[in-house]
Amino acid sequence: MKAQQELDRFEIRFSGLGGQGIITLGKVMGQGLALGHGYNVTQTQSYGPEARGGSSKCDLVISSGRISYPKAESLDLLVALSQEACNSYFPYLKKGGILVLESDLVKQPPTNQFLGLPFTSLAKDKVGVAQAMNTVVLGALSYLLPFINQATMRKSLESALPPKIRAVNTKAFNLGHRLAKKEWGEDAGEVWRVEELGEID
Amino acid sequence: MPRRKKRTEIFALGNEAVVEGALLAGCTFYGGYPITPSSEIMEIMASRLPKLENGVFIQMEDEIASMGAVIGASLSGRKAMTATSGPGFSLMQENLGYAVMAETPMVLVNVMRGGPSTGLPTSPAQGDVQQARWGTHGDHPIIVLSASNVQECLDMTITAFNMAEKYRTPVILLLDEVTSHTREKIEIPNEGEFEVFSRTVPSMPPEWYKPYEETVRGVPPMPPIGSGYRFHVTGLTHDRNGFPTQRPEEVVELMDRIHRKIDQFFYDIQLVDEIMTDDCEVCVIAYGSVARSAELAVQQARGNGVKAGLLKLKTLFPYPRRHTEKILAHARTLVVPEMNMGQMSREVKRVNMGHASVRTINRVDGQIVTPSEILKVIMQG
Amino acid sequence: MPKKNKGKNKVTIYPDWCKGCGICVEFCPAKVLGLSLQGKAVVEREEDCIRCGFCELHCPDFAIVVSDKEPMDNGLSDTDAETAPPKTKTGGKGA
Amino acid sequence: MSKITGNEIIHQYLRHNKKFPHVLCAGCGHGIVLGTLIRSIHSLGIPKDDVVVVAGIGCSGRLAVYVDFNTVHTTHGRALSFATGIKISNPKLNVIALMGDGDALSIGGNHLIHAARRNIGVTALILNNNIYGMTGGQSSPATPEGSTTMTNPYGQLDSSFDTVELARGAGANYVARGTVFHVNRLEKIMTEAIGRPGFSLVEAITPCHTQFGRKNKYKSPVDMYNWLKSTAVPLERYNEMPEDKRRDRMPIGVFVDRDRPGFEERYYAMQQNFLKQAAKGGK
Repeated sequence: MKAQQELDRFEIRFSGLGGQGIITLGKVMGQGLALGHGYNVTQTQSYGPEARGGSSKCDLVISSGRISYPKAESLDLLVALSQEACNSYFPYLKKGGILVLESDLVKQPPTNQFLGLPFTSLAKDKVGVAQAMNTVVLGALSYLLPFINQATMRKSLESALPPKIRAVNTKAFNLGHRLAKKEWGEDAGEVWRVEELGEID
Repeated sequence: MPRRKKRTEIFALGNEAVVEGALLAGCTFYGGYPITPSSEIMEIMASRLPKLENGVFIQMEDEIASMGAVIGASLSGRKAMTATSGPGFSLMQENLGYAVMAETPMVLVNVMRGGPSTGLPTSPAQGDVQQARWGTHGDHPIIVLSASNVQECLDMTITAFNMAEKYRTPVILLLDEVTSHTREKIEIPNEGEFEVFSRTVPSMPPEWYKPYEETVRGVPPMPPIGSGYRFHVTGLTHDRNGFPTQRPEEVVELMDRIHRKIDQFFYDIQLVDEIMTDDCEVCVIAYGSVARSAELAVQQARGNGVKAGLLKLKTLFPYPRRHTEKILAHARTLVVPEMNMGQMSREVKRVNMGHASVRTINRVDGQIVTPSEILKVIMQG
Repeated sequence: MPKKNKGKNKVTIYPDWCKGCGICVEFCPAKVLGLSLQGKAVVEREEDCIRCGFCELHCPDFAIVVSDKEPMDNGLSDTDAETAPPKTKTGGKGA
Repeated sequence: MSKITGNEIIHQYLRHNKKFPHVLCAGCGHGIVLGTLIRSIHSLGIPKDDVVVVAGIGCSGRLAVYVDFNTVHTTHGRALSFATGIKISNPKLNVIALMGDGDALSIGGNHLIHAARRNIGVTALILNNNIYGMTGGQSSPATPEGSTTMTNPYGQLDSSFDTVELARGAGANYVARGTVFHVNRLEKIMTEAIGRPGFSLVEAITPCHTQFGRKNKYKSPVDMYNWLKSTAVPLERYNEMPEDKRRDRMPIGVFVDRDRPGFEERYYAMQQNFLKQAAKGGK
């Protein structure tokens, strides 16, 4: 069981292509962190034509205290699901921040310090639904981020989805979590672990 | 002391919070026309209102018609609202003036985006501030509120309805794209934890009723159409009976009253948050999402040993003069960051009258003013 | 609606409301009405009124009322009364 | 006691604290339309409290102030949008939108077609005098081609709107045209229009000799009424006329008569369904 930890402005950016479910991903994760974990969270996004086929991005700011400025300025975590997104937003990654990418779609990573998984093909081949790719990412991040409790996040995910697609997404979530643990190693995300405050229920 | 019932928490968009606030305030009518970035308000209303007893949602053919329908609904006794953004707000100005003249309570939410014209549909701006104040023609009083975070979207929408009903006037709630498209955790207050004001209705026999009669508060009671009080509503300057008049003494009486009904309640209408302003030497005056950047900047400045404070405006108009004057007693610099070329800073300068130096930070590139930009100016003193 | 009960009708014109447009005068089939020198409609030949209703319906100012000739208190109509009510001579084309 | 008829009925519906005669020119047909409207409402037995007259701007807009109903004098062209808000808010009210031709067809054209499409239960009463009268005689969308106005000193170049066809195409439930010369017919269609569900439209041809007639060889009100008398033909007769005879004649009568439920009826039916479902779910 992971412990609840004090956070002071933890900034995540999800970025990629329109249609990858990036905003839903941010929304579900934000909701899980805000309502399930009790953090203050702001989620903002880019709207408009970009959301239909162009690039898409969605920011989360997570904090134990009040969040004043709601946008992400220097990223602790950048999730890049396309080459273009990776190129545009990598400069905003904080020193010591982590880059997570879609290893099939980002062929030229700007650094060799990254964590990658072929999320799209995993969703297509192992879950059977390509659209569940964003949930695979959510599962992987729930493993990576030391302040996310897997069970709580999964519960939050399930509550946010209509019954019809719930089972598929649970499967995708678990797959992401499992593979992240396997591929990224036990101590991935260790940089963000701070002193324990108590357990998350 | 009775244990307070736990409030429901939701993770909501600013626009969603507006809907929650409106429904808590008793809104039963939404008439609108979709426009980015306010459309979610309309979409959520479209799914919620028809399922409520007595809730009415209607999509009108344009923003002009939306205002017409909202005023019509309000005259019929409903708490009514619409929401729009820049170009739509421009189209609403004509009937907004009608609502002022006919003293029709209503709430107009304008989610500001980059302008002029179609401008930047998906980017934030604060360029409609002076339009909200002076957009409709003729001298008129108006109440303009704003919100800087999602919880405030809910709270200020309730406040907007209360003020509209209390003062029989249209109330504009100015949001910006950042605030309305941010998702945050908010608490939905339980019934009884917030004020809900509904307009006063006449109690005298219909034949004694004068629709625009002088009252103590300057706000005449207002019956719903069809309730037995038959009277004339017009956008023409009218006498106490509601009939058009051009007699100077009757014209001035009307103009006096519609201004006075707002002016004498400044203490109730002008809302601000004073953050570390008690001893501040540099005071940031901000509103909307920029106030969030300002708050961070002020905290950082304090950390650097600068006595900074933030006056967060929740009421933009009538401009909170007395709050500003209080700060002017000790502040030597006022910093006004805005996502426009300097619209609120005009008000600040007007009130300041040379007491302090007023520094403006203006951005019109579709980006929010960042905390570091504000901090830089604060640190310059 | 035309009721041809000639002689039993009373035509009243409110001179304050009449603007003298002349519609009633022009289109009255029985030529009951005329225009006074002040430019207002006046009743000239009430007894010829066939109560077609045209003047009343077409008066834009609601200034004409055509009604039954009210019987007098004694049960007689005013044509039967000894002293007929004073006829408004103010008007009439010839006056 | 004699039965109250004619203008005595009208007098009961006028506001006694308003100054009469009204502001309109001598011979203006608008007064006749107002009278006709009052008689229609009287014959339908609708209480004054349940009638809302929503007027636009212009000569027609000034009528609302004189009648003892709930009256709303709105902005130019927007009467139908206000009326829509009132009707959907309180469907028991009989809402009549009183508009001029410039009001309804030009600035308010969009509201007109959408009110018809939506089939909102409002009666649109368009007082067509072919001109902007109150502002001094500028041409309106109903100004006949070739006629002269202040803004068309060399003759109107564009053709005028056929209000009836416009409303039919937009989906109005009931569309009729009458003139102030043919008052009984006008009263009949107005009564029908108010009684119909959904959106109904009555175009009342009411001449303006002051602004239109003066410049177009109708010097007096009487000339204009004679023009109406000779131009208007009942629809049935008009349909039998050969094509070449139809020119310069104007059909009057009922052009569309459907009884599809109004928007408000459909809306509240939907709402009732939701509420029933919710009540069932609750049990």
